[in-house]
Amino acid sequence: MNEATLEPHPPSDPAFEPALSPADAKRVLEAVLLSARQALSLSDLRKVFADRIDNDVLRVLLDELRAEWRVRPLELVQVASGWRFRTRAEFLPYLERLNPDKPPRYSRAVLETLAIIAYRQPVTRGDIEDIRGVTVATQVIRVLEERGWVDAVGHRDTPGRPALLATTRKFLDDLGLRGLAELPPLEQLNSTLDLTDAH
Amino acid sequence: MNEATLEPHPPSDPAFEPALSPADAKRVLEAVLLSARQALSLSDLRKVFADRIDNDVLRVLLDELRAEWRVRPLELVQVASGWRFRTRAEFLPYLERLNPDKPPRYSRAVLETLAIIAYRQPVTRGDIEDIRGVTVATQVIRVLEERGWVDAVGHRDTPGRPALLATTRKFLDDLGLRGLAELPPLEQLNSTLDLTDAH
Amino acid sequence: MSATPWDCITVDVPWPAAMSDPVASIAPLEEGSAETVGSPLARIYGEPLARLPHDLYIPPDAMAVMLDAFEGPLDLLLYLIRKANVNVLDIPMAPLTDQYLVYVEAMRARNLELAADYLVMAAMLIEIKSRMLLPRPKAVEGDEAEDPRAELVRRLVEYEQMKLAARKINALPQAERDFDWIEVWVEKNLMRPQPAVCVDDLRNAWTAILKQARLHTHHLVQREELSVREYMATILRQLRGAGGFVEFGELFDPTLGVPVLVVHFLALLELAREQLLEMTQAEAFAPIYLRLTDERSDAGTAPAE
Repeated sequence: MNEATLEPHPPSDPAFEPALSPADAKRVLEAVLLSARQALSLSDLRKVFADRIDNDVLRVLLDELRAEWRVRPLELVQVASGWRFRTRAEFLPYLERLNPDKPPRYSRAVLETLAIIAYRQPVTRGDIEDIRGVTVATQVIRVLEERGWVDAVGHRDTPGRPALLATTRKFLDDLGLRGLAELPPLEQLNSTLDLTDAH
Repeated sequence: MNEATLEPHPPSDPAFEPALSPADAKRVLEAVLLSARQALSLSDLRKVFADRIDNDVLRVLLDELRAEWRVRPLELVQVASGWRFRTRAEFLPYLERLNPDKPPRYSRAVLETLAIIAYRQPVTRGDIEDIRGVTVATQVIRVLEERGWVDAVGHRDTPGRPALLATTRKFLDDLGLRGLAELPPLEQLNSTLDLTDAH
Repeated sequence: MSATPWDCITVDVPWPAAMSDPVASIAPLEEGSAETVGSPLARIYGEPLARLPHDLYIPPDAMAVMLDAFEGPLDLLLYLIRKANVNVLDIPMAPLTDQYLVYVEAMRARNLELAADYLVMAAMLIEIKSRMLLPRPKAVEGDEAEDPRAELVRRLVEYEQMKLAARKINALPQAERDFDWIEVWVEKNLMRPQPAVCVDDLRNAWTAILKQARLHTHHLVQREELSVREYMATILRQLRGAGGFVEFGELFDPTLGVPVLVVHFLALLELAREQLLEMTQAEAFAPIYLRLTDERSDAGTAPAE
């Protein structure tokens, strides 16, 4: 009868009796990861299985899934907010034919500002200007904010209460990083200066 | 070599020397269809291959791809505007656990409007407003129309020629009614109210 | 100005890929003259400065590009230092300052808007240069007197570090630029539950309306024979389906029984009263035709009274 379609899913979802086989669970995982709108954390994934599958099993399944896709055109990657499928780089030229819009390329001003925020966060605009030695155009910061890579996490308690900027999780995700610790290491220039100071 | 002029990419693009094998072309097709945000027509797909693959070959590849995915959690479907991957319906309940919409409810305005249309049809928006004593937002009626429960069955021949709204067959079906006569009788409601009045 | 403690420390930061060297493409000057000849502009203290203006010649058209190419005074200084292949930690202040000033002068000569940042840096360089000519103040408590260049060096090193970091970040695979996230189509109406409505909801809504209506007595809700209303809608649908014009008899289905026929007829009368349809009959006993009053494609017929 059609009342069934009106109802949101009943608590006794038939999909869960009996428990899923590992193979079925992997297919569910694949479907969910392919169609999710953002990366999914282990806790998201547990929710998918109504907490009937624990993190260890999930990790095994994710590894298997990643291996299965190794020879296929997508790759399953782990980023800051979790797991997500993405296209492999070698297919990009084809994708670009469909979408001739050039993806965003950032100016040096934007990239240097981003680097300073990423490595020195949280920083104020004044801090950025000190390091770069030039005024930072509002537009530069706005570009990063609009991309969702940078946002204000507070205000420094100095006159003017300038906003403290930090990178977001989306920044990490979009760069395929699991955390700030995975940023490329800085050239170790400072230590030599420290040595100098020690003299 | 005139292909060069056709290609947005330099002829040295490694992806194009040598020409793609059918297997590689299928992988490209898969990548493009999986990452596309909308359905892709054959002409879109030809563009992906810089028109080096014709529609007949594309159709064969698409059929093969569809067959390959038959046992997997997505399905390759052909819709009006072209081809696209879609998550199979049986996986949707799992996806929904990720963002469990709380059981949605219609606002009082929607329910009262529906009740008025059901009991007093055909009615104009003006009639509904007279009965409810407030203006009825267009959105309220649109919600009911989009649900397929209400539609316009004519226009009243008064200035503005307002649409006359009535409930549909689907409304009856969805509420498990065989006819409007199965709605709770008004007389009973009125008399209950009259009794209340008497107090 | 002999050996400072800094002499024992070298920092060798390779100039990253020439591709993004801001001036490489527009300033071939050093390549042809100073560098390839093997006499970097400011290699050693006291290197004659006479050649600098010549080496620093910048094609006029390139000047505007130059300004854009540098990200500021620190960037320009780093460029000059790297070009001259000197140790950042042992900057020869005099030639560097002179060279920097030549650039800034050249910019000004072109009447380009000269950012204040460049002038501030010029003042700082001149100040450092002059302090280095003066005898160092005695060190306190055995500490080494601070090199006047220390702050400048610190800033140059930090800026260069960030500049290199920016390139590395830019080299990372980037969403949308180097790959796309996968977000396969989900047929939403298969998934999104619609609000459930039951008959009781309608009853409650109606009760609420009635209660409300009692507060506005002029909006008295009359009792209505429900089935008449239902048939009114049905008839309108039928008429619309038939193109807005139908013969009277066609609307009636005798198999439904007398009560239905009566209600049907009442609905027709009600529709006519509400001027939703008009009935016409050419003469007595001729067929009666019903038409929707809003189907006015064939204008000219007066609405029935």
